Amino acid sequence: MSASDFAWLVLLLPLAGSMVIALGWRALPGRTAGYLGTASIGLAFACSLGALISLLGEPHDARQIADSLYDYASAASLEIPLEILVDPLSVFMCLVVTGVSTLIHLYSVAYMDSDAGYRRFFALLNFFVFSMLVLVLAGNFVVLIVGWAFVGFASYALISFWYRRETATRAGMKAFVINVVGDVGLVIAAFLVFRELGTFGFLESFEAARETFSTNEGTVVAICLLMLVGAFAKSAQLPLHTWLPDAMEGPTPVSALIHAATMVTAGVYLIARMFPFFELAPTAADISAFIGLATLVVAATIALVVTDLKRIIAYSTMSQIGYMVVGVSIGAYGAGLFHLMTHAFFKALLFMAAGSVIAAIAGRQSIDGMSGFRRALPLTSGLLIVGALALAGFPGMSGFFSKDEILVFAAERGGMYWIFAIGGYVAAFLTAFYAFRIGFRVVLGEPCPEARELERGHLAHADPVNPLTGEPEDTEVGFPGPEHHIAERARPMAIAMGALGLLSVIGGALQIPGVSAGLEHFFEPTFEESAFHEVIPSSGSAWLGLAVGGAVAIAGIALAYLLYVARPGVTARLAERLSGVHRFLFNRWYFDQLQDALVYRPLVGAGRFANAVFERFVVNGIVQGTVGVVRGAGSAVRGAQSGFVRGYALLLVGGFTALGVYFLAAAS
Amino acid sequence: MDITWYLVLSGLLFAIGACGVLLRRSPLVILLCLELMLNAGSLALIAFSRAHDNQDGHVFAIVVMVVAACEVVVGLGLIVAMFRRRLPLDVDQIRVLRG
Amino acid sequence: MLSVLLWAPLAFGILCLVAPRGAARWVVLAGSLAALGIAIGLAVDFESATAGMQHAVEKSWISDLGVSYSLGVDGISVFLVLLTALLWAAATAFSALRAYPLGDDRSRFYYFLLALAETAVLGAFLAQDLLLFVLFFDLMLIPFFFLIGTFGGEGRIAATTKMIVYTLVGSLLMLVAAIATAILTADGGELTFSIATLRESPLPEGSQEWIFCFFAAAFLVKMPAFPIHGWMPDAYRAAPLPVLVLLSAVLSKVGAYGFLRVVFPLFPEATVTFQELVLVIGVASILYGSVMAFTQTNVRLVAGYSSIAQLGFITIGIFSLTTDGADGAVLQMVNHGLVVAPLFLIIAILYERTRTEDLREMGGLATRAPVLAALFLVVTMATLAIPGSANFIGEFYILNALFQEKIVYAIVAAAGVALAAFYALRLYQRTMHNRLPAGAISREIAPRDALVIAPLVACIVALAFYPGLILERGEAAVEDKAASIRTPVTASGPAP
Amino acid sequence: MEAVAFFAGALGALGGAVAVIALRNPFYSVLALIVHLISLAGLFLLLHAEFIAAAQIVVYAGAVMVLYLFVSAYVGAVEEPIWEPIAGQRLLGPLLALALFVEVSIAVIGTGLKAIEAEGATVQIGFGSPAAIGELMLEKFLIAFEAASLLLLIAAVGAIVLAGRPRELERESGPAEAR
Amino acid sequence: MTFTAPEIDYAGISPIIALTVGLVATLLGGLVSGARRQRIVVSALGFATLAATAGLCVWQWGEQKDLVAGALRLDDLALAVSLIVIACAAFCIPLSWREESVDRPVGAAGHGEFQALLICSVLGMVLIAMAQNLIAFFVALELLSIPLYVLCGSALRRSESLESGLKYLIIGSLGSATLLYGLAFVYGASGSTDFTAIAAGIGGSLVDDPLLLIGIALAATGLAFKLSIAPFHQWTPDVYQGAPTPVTAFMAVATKAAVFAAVVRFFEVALGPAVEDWQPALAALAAVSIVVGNVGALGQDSLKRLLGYSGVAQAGYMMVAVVAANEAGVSALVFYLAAYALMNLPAFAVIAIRERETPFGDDIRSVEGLGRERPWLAGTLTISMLALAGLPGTAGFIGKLFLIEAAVDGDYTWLAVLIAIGTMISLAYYLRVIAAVWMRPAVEPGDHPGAVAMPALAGGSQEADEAARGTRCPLIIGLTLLAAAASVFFGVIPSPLVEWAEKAGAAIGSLVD
Repeated sequence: MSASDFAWLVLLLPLAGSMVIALGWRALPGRTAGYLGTASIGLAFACSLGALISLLGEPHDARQIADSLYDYASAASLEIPLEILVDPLSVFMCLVVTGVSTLIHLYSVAYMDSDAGYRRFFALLNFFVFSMLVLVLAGNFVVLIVGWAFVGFASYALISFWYRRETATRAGMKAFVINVVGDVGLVIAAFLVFRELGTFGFLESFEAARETFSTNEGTVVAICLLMLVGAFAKSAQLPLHTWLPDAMEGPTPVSALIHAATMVTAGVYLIARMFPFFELAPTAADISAFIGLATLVVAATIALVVTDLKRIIAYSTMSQIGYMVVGVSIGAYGAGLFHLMTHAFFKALLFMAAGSVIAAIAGRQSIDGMSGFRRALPLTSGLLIVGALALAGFPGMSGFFSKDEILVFAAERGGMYWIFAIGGYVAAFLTAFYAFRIGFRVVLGEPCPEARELERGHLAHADPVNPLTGEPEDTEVGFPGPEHHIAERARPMAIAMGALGLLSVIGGALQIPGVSAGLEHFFEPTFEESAFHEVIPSSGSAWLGLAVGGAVAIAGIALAYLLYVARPGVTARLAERLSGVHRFLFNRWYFDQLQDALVYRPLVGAGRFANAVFERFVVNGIVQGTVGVVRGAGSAVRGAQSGFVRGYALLLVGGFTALGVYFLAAAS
Repeated sequence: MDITWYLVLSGLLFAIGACGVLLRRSPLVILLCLELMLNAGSLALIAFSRAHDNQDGHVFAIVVMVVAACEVVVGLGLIVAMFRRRLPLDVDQIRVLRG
Repeated sequence: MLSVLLWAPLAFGILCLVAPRGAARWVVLAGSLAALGIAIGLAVDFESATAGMQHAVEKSWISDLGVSYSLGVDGISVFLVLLTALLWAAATAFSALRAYPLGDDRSRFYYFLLALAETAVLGAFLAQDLLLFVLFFDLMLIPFFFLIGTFGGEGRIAATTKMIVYTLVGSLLMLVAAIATAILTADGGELTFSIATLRESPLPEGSQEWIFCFFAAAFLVKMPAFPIHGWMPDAYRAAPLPVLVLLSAVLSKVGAYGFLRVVFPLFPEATVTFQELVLVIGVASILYGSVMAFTQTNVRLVAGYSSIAQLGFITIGIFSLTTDGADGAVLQMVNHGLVVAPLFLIIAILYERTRTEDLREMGGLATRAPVLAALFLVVTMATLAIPGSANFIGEFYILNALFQEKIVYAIVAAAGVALAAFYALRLYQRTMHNRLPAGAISREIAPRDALVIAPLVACIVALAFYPGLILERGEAAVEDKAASIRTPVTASGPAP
Repeated sequence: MEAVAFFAGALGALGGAVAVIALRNPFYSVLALIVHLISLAGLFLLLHAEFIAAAQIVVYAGAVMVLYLFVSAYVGAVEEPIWEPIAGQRLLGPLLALALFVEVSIAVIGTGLKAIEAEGATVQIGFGSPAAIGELMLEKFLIAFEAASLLLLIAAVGAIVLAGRPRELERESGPAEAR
Repeated sequence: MTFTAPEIDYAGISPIIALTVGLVATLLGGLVSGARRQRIVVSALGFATLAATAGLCVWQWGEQKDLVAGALRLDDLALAVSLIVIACAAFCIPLSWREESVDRPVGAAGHGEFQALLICSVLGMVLIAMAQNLIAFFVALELLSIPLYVLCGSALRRSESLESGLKYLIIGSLGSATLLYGLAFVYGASGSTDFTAIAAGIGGSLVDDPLLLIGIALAATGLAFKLSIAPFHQWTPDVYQGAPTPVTAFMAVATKAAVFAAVVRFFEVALGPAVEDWQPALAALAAVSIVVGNVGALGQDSLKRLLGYSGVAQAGYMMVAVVAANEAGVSALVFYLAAYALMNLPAFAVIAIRERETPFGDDIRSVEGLGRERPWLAGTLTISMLALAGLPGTAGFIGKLFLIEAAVDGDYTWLAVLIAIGTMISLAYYLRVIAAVWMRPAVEPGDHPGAVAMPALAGGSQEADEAARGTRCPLIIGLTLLAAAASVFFGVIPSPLVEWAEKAGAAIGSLVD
C-alpha cells in the first residue's frame, strides 16, 4: 500500500467511527461508543504509522505525494479536486493528532461515563479528529478550508456540549464566529492566490509563487497577512484569542484535545505549510513573529493571576503556541513543529490531571479551594508535577529541548531576532512560575476538606453548579453528574495519563542538539526549498541556550516555591500592593471588553438602527408614501364627486373649454 | 348680412344656455336651458347649410327638433315622477348619490 | 414530456376539486409526486455538454402576436425545475400528512391552489417564449394571494394584498417592456416573442436601458432585494408555513433566474451599463439582510432576512458577468431552496412545541429531541455556508468570480459570510439550546414530519459531497449566456 | 333692410334666452323661451329655411311649450332660493360660458373658410322649401327619418313609464320613503 | 317634382328591421295581463328578437357595403359590436325579471315597456355602430340614450333611481347638445354630413382650421361623456349606483361598445386626415381617465359604484386603442370590448343576486363570506375581478396584451406604461372585493346596526326583499357561470376571439390605411 492509500484510510476511519456512533446512537449500550471511537482513532494512528513507513520507503525526493479522489467541484475555470498531500509534514501532524487523540479518547471513555450525551460526545470527538486530519492532509486550499471550518464546527459543538449552560453556548458561539472570521481571511487569501497564480493546489501554487512573486511584493504580503488572520483565529493569537479561555466551558477532555493538543496548533501548521509564501514575504513573517511574541508574553502574565484551574492552563496554551508561531515565522520550522509535538504531550497531560482533580473536588475549578492532594491523589499529583516540569522546561524534560531550540534559532539568526530569544526566556521564567503555582498549590500544603474525605476513601459530592457563575445547574446537562471519575479509580484514565506522562518526559529525545536530529532530517523533503534550511545552530551555542533555559526554569520554580510553599500569603499582599497591575491582568488586559465595544456592539447597533429607523422610514416609507399619494388622489376625486349635478356640468363645460383651448392652440 | 354674424349669435346663445344649466337649480329651467343650447345648434346648422347651399343642415335641424322634443318629454316625465314622490324639485337637494 | 410535467399538477388539482373532501389532499400529493418523478427523469437524462434547449416543445399560441407555447430545459433551469418539483412535493406532503389546513372545510381549495401554483412556477422555469414567461411569472402570484389571504395568520389580508400589488408593480412594467422588446425588434416585420429569435437582433442601447430597468424592477422585487423588500416582512409573518416554504424557497428564485434567462441574452449592453448598480444592490442586500437577521426576534423574519442576504449573493454572482459567478449562482439557487425549505418546516415544528415564534421565548428544545436537533444543526450549518457544504461552494464560486472582476464588492460581500455564521447559530441556539422555558415541551420530531424533512436534509448532505453535479451541468448553458454579455451581437434594431 | 331684420331677430332671441335664465319663476322662463323660439324662427326665414321656421313655430313654440306650461303649472312654480350651495359656481359658471363664447367666436372669425364670410352661396329656387326637405328625408336621410319617428314613439313610452299610473304611486309613496 | 326612392339593401338592414319589429312586438306583448304570463310572453318575444337579430348579423358577417344612400355602413366592426350589444341585452333580460315585477305597482308588471326600451336602446346602438352620416349618427345616439334615461329612472320607488335618471338626463342632454354643436361645426367646416365626404372635405387644406378643430373638440367632449372618459365621467358612479342593477350592467358594457365603435368610425374615418390634431388630445383624455378612474374606485363600499369608477378606468384603457389609430388598435379595441362584456356582466349579475339575498344592497358586505356560502358564485365574481384586473389566465390579460401592443405599435409607449400603472392601482380595489369574498366571514345583518337602515339599492323595498330572499334563478346563474367560464377560456385559448376581432379591425383598417 502506498502512503496515499494509508492517508485515505487515516481519513476514513475516524469518519466511519463518528458516523457509526452517530447513526447507531440508540443501539450502543454502555461504554461501547467510547471504545468504538477509541478503536477507530487507534486504527487511524496505526495507518499513520503505515503511511510513515511507506513514506520513508520512498526515495528522498519522492516524499511529496499529491493524490486526488474525485472532482469535487470543478467547473468553468475552477479546478477543485478532492486532493490530499502526503509529505513528512502532514504525516508528522497525522501521527501527533491521532496519537494524542487515541489517548484522550481512552481517557474520555471513563471520564465522560455517566454523561447524558456520552454517545454524542464520542461522535463529535471522532468527527473532530476526522476534520483535523482533513486539515493537515489537505492538498489544496479548498480542502484545507473545509477541514479548517470542520474543526471549527467540531470545536463549537464540543464547547457548547453542555448546551443547557448559558455560558457554554455563549462560549461556543464566540469560538465559532471568531473562527469563521479566520475562515473568511483564509478564503480571501485563496481567492488572491487563484487570481495571481491561477490554481488552488498547494504544490502548484508554491511552484508558481516562486516564479511570479518578487520578495516582499505587495500581493504576496497581502496573501500572507490574510492567511495569518486565519491562523491566528484558530491558534488564539492576539487579538483573536479571546475565545480560547471561554472554550474551557467544554468538558476537560475536549479542552485537552482540541484546545491544547491539536486544533489550536493548526495555525502553526498553516504557517509552516505555507512557508514558501512567507519566505517571499518576510515582512508578513516578521509581523507574525512579533504577534507570536506578544501573545507569548501577554498570555503568560495573565496566567499568573487567573484562578480558574482550566483557564490558567488555557492561557499557558496560548503562550506556548506563541513560541511555536515565533518558531515557524522566523524559519525554525523543525523546532516549531517539535515544540508543537511536545506541547501536545504535556499540555494534554496537564489537562487530564486537572480534570482528575476537578472531579475529585466536585466540579469546582478555582485553585483557591485546592490544596494538599498529594496523599489523596498520588498518581494524579505525580503526573501533574511531571506535566508542570515539562511545561516549565525543566532540564531533561521534553519542553526543555523543544522550546530552547526555537530560542536558540532566533539567537542564531541574530539581528533583531535577538528580541525573540530574550522575550522567549523572560516568558519562560513566567511559565515556570505559573506552572508551579498550579503544581505546588494543588499538590502541597494543607489538604482541603475534599482531599481529606478522599483520603478516607470517599469521593466528595456536591450540588452541581456552574463553575463560572456558580448558579445551580440542572442535572439534565449531564456531566458533572452524580457519578464522576478520578484517575486513581478509572483504569482508562490512568493508562492514558501514564502514557502521556512518559511521552512528556522522553519526548525531547527526538531532537537533542549534537546527539540526534531525527525530526529536522525527516522534514527535509518538505522544507529543503526553505531559505533557512541551512541555518543550523552549532551544538555549542545550542547547549549554551539550553543552560540558560534550564537556569531560568529552575529560578521560576524556586520563586513559585518561595511564594506558595515557604511564605504563603505574600502573594495576597503583592496583589493588593500592585492592585492596579493585578486588576489589569485579572481582567485579561480588557481584550474582551475591547472586542465587545469595537465589533459586537456596533453591529448590533447597526441592526437596531436598521430595524428601527431604516426599515420603518425608508423601506416602508417607499410603500407608505406611494400608498399615501394614491389614497390622497382618490379622496380628491371622491371629493370632487360632490353629488351636485351642476357641479358635474361645470366640470364638463370646463373640460371642453380646456379642450377647445388646446385645439385652438394647436391650430395657431 | 354675413353668415359669420349668425354663427356668432348662435355661439352666444349656446354660451347663455350653458350658463343657465350651470346656474339654475330647478330641473324645469335646466331643461329650458338645454333647449336653448340645442336651438343654438340648429341655428348654426341652418347658417352653415345656407353657406354651403346644402340642405342637409335643414334635415339635421328637424332631427334636432325631434330630439329636443323627446328629451323634454322624458325630462318632464321624470319631473312629474319626482314631484309625486315628494322629492324636492331642486337639483342641489338631490344628492344622495355622491363620493 | 415537458407539457406533461407542466400540466400534471394542475390536472390533479382540478381533479381534487371534484374529489371527496377527505381524498383531495392525496390527489394533489399524487400530482406533485408525479411531477417530481418526471423532473427527476429530466435531470437524469440531461446531456450536460450542450448549451441549447432539451426536450423543447414549440407550438403557436397567439399567432397574431407571435406568442408561441414553447418550453425547454437547459443547464440553468433543469435543477430549478427539479427543486420546484421536490419542494412542492415536500410542502404538499407536509400539509397532507398533518391534514392541513386544520379544522378548515376548504381544504380542497387549499390543495387546488397549491397545484395551480406549482404549474405556474414550473411554467416560468420552462417557458422559452418571453411573453409566456411573463404570463406565468404573473400567474404564480394569484394562488399565493389566496393561499396567504385565506389560510394565513394575523393581518393576512393586508399582507397578501401588499405582496401582490408590490410584486405586480414590477411584473406589469415587465409586461410592457416585453411587448416593447418584441415590437421594437420586429420593427414592422414579423412579430415574435421567442427568446432565441429575439436574441439574434438585440435592441439599440437606448431602448435596452429602460427595458432593462423594467425587467430588473420585476425581478428584484420578486427576490426580494434591498431596499424594495417592503412586502416581505408582512407576508412572511402572515403566510402559512408550508406556503412560506414555497414562497421563500422557490418564488424568490424565479427573479434571479429571469436575469439569466431573459436579461443577459436580450439586453447585454444594458446589463453591462447597470452592472455596478445591481452589484451595489446585491451587496447592500447581503449586509442589510444579515444585520437585520441577527436583530430580529421573530423566527420567520430571521429566516426571511437571511434569504434576502442569500439572494444578494446570488445576484452579485450573476452580475459578476462571468461564467464562474453565474454557475455558482445557479448552484446557490438550488442550495438556498434546499436549505430554506426544511428551515421553515422545522420552524413549524418548533412552533408546535413552544406555541410562539419569538426567539426570546424559546429554547432548550434539543433535550428530548436529538434527531430534530441533528437535522436542524445540519440545516443551520448549510445556511451559514460552512465550508464543505454545497452552499459554501456556491458562495466560493460567486465570491471568487466577483473577486477577479470587482475586488471591492467581493471583500465587502465576504463580510456577509461572517455575519451569516452569527445569525444562523443564534437562531439554532436560541431555539434548541439553553434552558427550556416554562410552557414549552421538548418532543422528538414526529415520523410524519421526519418523512418530509429527512429527505431534504439528505439532499443537502448529498449535494455537499458532490456540488460538481450541478456546476458541471450548468456550465455550458451559463457560459452561453455569459458569452452574450462579453461579445454582444452588434445592435441592429431601430432607434427608439 | 335685411340687417335690420337680423338685428331685430337677434335681439329677440338673445333677450328671450337671457330672460330664460334670468327669471326666477320657471313659468315666466317658459314664456321667455317662447319669445326666443319665435324670433329664432324669424332668423331661420332670413336664412331661406322656410320649412324649418314653420316647424319651429308649430311644433316647438306650439306643442312642446304647451307641455312645458302644463307641467310647470302642475308642479307649481317654485321660486328657487338665492343662496348658492356650490362654492364658486356663481363665479365659474358665467366665466366658463364666456370662455366658450370667445372660443367659438375665435373659431368662427379665424376660420379660413371663405363660404361663411359672405352672404352665403346664391341659392336656387326652392331651397329649404318643404318639398326639398321632404325629398331629402325620403331619399338620403330615410334612416334618420325613420329613427326619429321611432324616437318619438319611445319617448312617449318613456313618459308613460315614468309619469303613468298616478294613483298607485300616490298611494305608495309614504313619508318613510321620501328622503 | 320627381321622387326617386333610394335603393335599399334589405339584407343589409335586416338586423335593424328585425329589431324594430321586435320592439313593437314586445311593446304589444306588454298588454298581456297577469304578471307571470306577461313576463313569459314578453321575454319570449324579446329573446326571439335578439336571437333573430344576432342570427342576421352572423348571416351578414363578412359583408362590406354602404346602406341606404350611404347613411349606414355595414361591416365586420359594426356587426361585431352589434353582437356584443345583443349579448348584453340578452344577458340583462333575465336579470331584470324580478326587478320590474316588484318595482312596479302590483298587478301591472312593466316588462313590456322595460324590454321595449331595452331593445330600442339596442337598436340605437346597432345604428350608431353602423352610422357613417352625421345625422344618422346623432339620431342613433339619442335613440340609445333616451331609453336609458328612462330605464335608469324606472325604479320609481327608489329616490336613488329617480335621482340617477335625472342626473343622467341633464348631463346627458348637455353632452348631446355639445356633441350636436360640435357636429354642426364639423358640418360647417366640411360642408357635408357624410363621413367619407367630410374626410375628403377637410383633407389637407382644412386640417388645422379653427372652425373644424372647435368642432372636433366639442364632438370629442360629447362622445367622451358617453364613454364616461374623465373629466366627463362624473355622472358615471352616481348613475351606475342609482340605476337598477340590470340597467347598470347593460349600460356599463353595451353603451361603451357601441359608442366606441362610433368613435372609431367618426375619428378614424371622418376625421382621419386630422389625426395629428386629435391624437394627443385623446391621449391626454385617456391618461386622465385611467388615473382618475382607478384612484376614484379606491375605498368605495358600493360595489356598483366601484365598478362605475373601474369602468371609467377601463374606458381610459380602451381609449388608448383609439389613440393608437391603427388597425391593431381597432382589433384590440374590439377584443377588449368582448372581454369587457365577459368580465363585467357576471360581476353585475352576482351583485344583483346578492342584492336580493342580503339586506346590504350592493354594499361590499353583501359578498362577504360568499366563498363558503356559494363557492360557484364566489368563483365567478373572483374570475371577473381578476379579469378586470388583467391578471393572466383570463381574457382580461389577453385584452390588455393587445391594448399595450397597439399602444407601443402606435408610438404611445408612455400610455402603455400608464396602463400598467393603472392596473397596479386597480388591484388594490379588485383584490379587496376578492378578499371580502374568500377571506372574511359572512356578515349577519345583526352584526351591523347599519344593515337595516342601509337602503337595499335596486332591490326594491325591504318586504319585497324578504319575499325574494334566496332567489336561485337557474338561468341567471347559468349565464353568469357561462360568461365567467368564457372569460377563462379565452384567456387560455384566445385565438378564436382574436381572429374575430382581427376581422373587425380589418374593416376599419381598410378604410384608414
